[in-house]
Amino acid sequence: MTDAVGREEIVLNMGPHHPSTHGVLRFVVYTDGEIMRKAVPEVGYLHRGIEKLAEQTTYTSFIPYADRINYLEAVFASQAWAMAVERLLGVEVPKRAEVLRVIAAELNRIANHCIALGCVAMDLGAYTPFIYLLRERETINDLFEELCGARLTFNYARVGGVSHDAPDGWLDKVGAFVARFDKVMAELHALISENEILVNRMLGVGVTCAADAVAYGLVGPNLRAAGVDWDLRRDLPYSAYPGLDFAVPVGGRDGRGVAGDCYARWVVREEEMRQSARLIRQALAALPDGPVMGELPKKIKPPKGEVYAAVEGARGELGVYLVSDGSNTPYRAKWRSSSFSAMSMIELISPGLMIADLVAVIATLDTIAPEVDR
Amino acid sequence: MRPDNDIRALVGYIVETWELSPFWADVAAAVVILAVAAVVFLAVMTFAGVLTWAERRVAGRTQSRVGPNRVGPIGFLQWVVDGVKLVLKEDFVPDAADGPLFRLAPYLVILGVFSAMATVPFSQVLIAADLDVGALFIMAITSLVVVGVLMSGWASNNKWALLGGVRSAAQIVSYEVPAALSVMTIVLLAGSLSMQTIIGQQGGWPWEWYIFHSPFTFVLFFVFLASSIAEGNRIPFDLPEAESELVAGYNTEYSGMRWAGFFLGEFANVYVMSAIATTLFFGGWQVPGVAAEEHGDSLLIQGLGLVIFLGKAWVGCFVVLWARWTLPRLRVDQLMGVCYRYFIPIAFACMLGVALYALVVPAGSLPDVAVHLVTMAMGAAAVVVLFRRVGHHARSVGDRISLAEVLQRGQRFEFDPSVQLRRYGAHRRGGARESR
Amino acid sequence: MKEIRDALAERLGTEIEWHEDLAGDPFAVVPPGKWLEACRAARDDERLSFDFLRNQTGTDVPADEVIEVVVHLFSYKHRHAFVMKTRVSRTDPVADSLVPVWPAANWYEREIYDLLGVRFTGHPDLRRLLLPEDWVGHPLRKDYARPESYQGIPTTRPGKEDR
Amino acid sequence: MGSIREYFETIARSVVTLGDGFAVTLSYLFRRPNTIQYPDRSTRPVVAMLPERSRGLIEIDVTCCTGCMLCARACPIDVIEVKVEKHPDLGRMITRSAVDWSKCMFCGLCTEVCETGALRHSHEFEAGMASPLSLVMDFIDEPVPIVKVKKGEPPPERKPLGSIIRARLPGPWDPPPERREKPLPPVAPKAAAPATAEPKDGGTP
Repeated sequence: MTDAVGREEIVLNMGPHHPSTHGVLRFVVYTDGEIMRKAVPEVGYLHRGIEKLAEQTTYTSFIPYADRINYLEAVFASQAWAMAVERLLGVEVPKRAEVLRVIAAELNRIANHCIALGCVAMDLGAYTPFIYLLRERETINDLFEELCGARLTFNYARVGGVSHDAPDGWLDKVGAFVARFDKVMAELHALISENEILVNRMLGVGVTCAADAVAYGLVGPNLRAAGVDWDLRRDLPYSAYPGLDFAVPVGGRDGRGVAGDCYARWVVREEEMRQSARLIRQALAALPDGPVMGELPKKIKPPKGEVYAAVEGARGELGVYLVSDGSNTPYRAKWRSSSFSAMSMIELISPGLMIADLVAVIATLDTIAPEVDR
Repeated sequence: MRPDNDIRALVGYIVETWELSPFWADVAAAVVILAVAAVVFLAVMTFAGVLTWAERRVAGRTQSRVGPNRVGPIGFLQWVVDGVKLVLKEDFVPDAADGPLFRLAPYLVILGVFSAMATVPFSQVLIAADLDVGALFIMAITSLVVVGVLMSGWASNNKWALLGGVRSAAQIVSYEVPAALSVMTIVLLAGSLSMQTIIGQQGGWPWEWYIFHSPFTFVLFFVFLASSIAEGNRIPFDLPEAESELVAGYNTEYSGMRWAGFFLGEFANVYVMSAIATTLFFGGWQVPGVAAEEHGDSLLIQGLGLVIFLGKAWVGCFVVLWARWTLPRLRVDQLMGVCYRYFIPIAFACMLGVALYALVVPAGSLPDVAVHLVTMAMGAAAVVVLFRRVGHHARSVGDRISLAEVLQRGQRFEFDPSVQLRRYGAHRRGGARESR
Repeated sequence: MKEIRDALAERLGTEIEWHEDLAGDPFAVVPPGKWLEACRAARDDERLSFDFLRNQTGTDVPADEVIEVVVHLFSYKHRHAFVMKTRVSRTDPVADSLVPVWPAANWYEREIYDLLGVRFTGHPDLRRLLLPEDWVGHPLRKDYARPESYQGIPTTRPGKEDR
Repeated sequence: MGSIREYFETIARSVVTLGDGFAVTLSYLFRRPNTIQYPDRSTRPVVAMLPERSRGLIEIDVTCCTGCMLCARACPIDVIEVKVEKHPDLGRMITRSAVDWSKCMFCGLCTEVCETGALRHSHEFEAGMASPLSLVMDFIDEPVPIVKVKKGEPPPERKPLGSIIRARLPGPWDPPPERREKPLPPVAPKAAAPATAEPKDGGTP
């Protein structure tokens, strides 16, 4: 649209093939020069129809698909699916399997936050932190490869337990990794977290107040950064979390800036990585002996009914609404993902931002395309 | 009149020995100028090429990876191979682009950067043109780069390129001011614009360099370094070609040899920048212990001067590369804000400081030398703190993380409270800033 | 769960169908006419205060010729959850939009419209979210036949027979 | 006055935080890089470095496959194809045992179902091919009789992991082989079996 003086508004197509849209997403950005009037996200490029596929596979053979809903949080997705089916079947999961799931989940959370923080730093111009965090992530991938054989989509949780027990020597390696982890976080913190340029790029940018966050359904680190003290692992405890204690970082409390801005999201994620390392230490100490798989009926045919099972994923609540009609294939499976609601908020946050800020907001909200489109 | 010891001396010598008629003297002058221009152009092209290899090595090593090490002894010929690849690549012109402008832009950038080498003194004799207004010439000619970048941004008819071009125009022009101020302060100290005289005024030993002349020039060096990094469009000021925001900024539509023009222009700019910094602040080709005058006769001292100059220039380049792989990128409004709120006031204050200092303290007296030594001690202290911190980081995480090694050392996995995150800005930042 | 249902029923004045005989979570069924009113009550009522729309789903049930719109609510204040459903006819599915109550419903409803074809009255900008604008049909319906090709691109993958 | 103090405080904070960042990157110059320079300069072949459970390309050891086709059913995307046909004399024979590596997602569900362990994940991963069709790996050249495993008896000895794949892997630029179902061997003529041959197998074709 042109205004009185005849100046035209630039309509920029940021994506679907753009260096800083994580995955295949497109933003139609209406700007005049740098300041943005509005950014409208266009999604659907990565829609694989996983929910339709769920209606054609059996309950166990859907787990590889669950991993691919969000390949950075594979353990959480398969854990949520397994919990849903277990609640329908009424199967009791042995304690050792629960603790192994917690260890795998927290390792996966650290790996995911490595990518999240690394991408934020890289999108704001600093390439080196991304490489250091990738080095840590490689170690975690090696640990997972020893545990279950895969490096990204693990297919580790099963209905009723986990697929493999920890190989011998693996638990010590996890302990060694976690022992070193605080020093690595201290080094990352020294390199970039308090870097004046990075902090100023994120202070007061893309602020989501607590009321907006709840109204738009933000979850996980984005919600905690907005000031709402809510974490499924502590407030609706599931799996082996009741026995473990850890602190839940909330935005705007320490450090600089306002609750809900990009820097609060960075500080919350960084602190969460350290807390995950603490959780793994306690889980390693509390790992009981025993079987790794509960008793399961020969054929998994959950009774008719529906269940909503949610897990505190790395990006927040990752839940599955599973409807079963008694046959061995699910009747309907709807996945609730955090990037979906975070992406729907971009239109609210974006007016007034600059293009460089939009890049920072997308990176700190940690939205990822497969989870939005499923 | 200073003995002119650059091309004019060379041409004069040739005309004398061969007793050329005026016409042939002009031809000889033209040939000599072209030859010297070719030599300088090739020299700086090789420096820029080696700099691309050095950047990828420094990037590799700072990121705990290896960097190019396959082509040549330690990957040293990587840039030759890259050059061949770029020549072979197809450099098409988008049909909606503004053809002539699109083709002219890289040459303007290269012209702007390489012509600055005319007055860079490699050694007491080795200088293409020892102009009396050397420093002013460099400041003027390097702003040709703005025209080239803006032209490429506009001509490629691409929204990203346009944004990149406009950003670079604002950035380079506004960072000319602090750079010019710091150069002017050094000229004030040296008393002449000619680069050879500026070096001549400084001595060989570090405390005779202008950087340690007084705390003001010490701060001024960092202002000059930062603003010339900004002029070279390098991180943390690389807004015009911000990969993560503007796809590739002004050179989005370029490919092949034209893109190589911008690429070499950028790295040659880094080299020119550190060469000028060496001349102004680090005493150029001065050999410690040898006065500037005795350089003329012996070849050895000339060679030594050249080596010292190149060494200092390469250390300057390393600092620029090192900054690229450590710092994030500023936003456009912050970029302007930092320039107007921090760099220009500091540059003015340092200039006043230097002027007052020159007024109050007579040159060469005891307090003057004391101030030099104090500034040098300040610089040395900064370096010591840096390396102590480097040692701490190197030991804390260690290098190759093989978990087996960690296991053998029997490291238990309790929570290590000693590792605390150093929170600099723990205080709240004066209430909630207005949300953007 | 029961007291939530009773509070809601009392607030709405009509009886709410309640199912807890099936496996998994019990849920309440609200007639389509009362859908927006029930959701508004769920959010504003002091005893319920469901401020977090956890999930909104559409399920196609051809057996009873109906499409269910399911809402999972959660309250951060009272820390309790609740599941509510409404059934709209399958041939001409229309339901009230919940965007005035929870802005989060905006994209959920666009996705349900896109994949199941339920039109939501009062939705600010109801258009397809995931599939291309000119896609025909709603894939998540049980009787959905996959088109052979979309704008010339075949949608079948070389199967086993020619491997 | 507060803003003057904050002005210098910002400068001081910038110098300290940026300086710390510089120290970290400089410290990496004095450390050994982490890169394993695959493929030519790694200390030992990467395939040997992989842990024991690593899920690489699928490998079917036909000498101990019982033809139960549990794996084909367990695979979510129908990537494994096993076909067993009855041969009058030689009994049930496997005529088709193939895995389409180009579509396999290495999820490991098939290996968990296989009772005799004939189908396993090898640690091989270097199967770069010119055309995806040559990624359809056929594990038999001619029909092979299935193996009968009595209850409780250990399954037959399996070949070393990855050896089958390394033996059968075509070159990346070879044309994709023509893979069709292997026809059953012709039924051996009854060699004028004496009329008194056992009348009970009346069902000879």
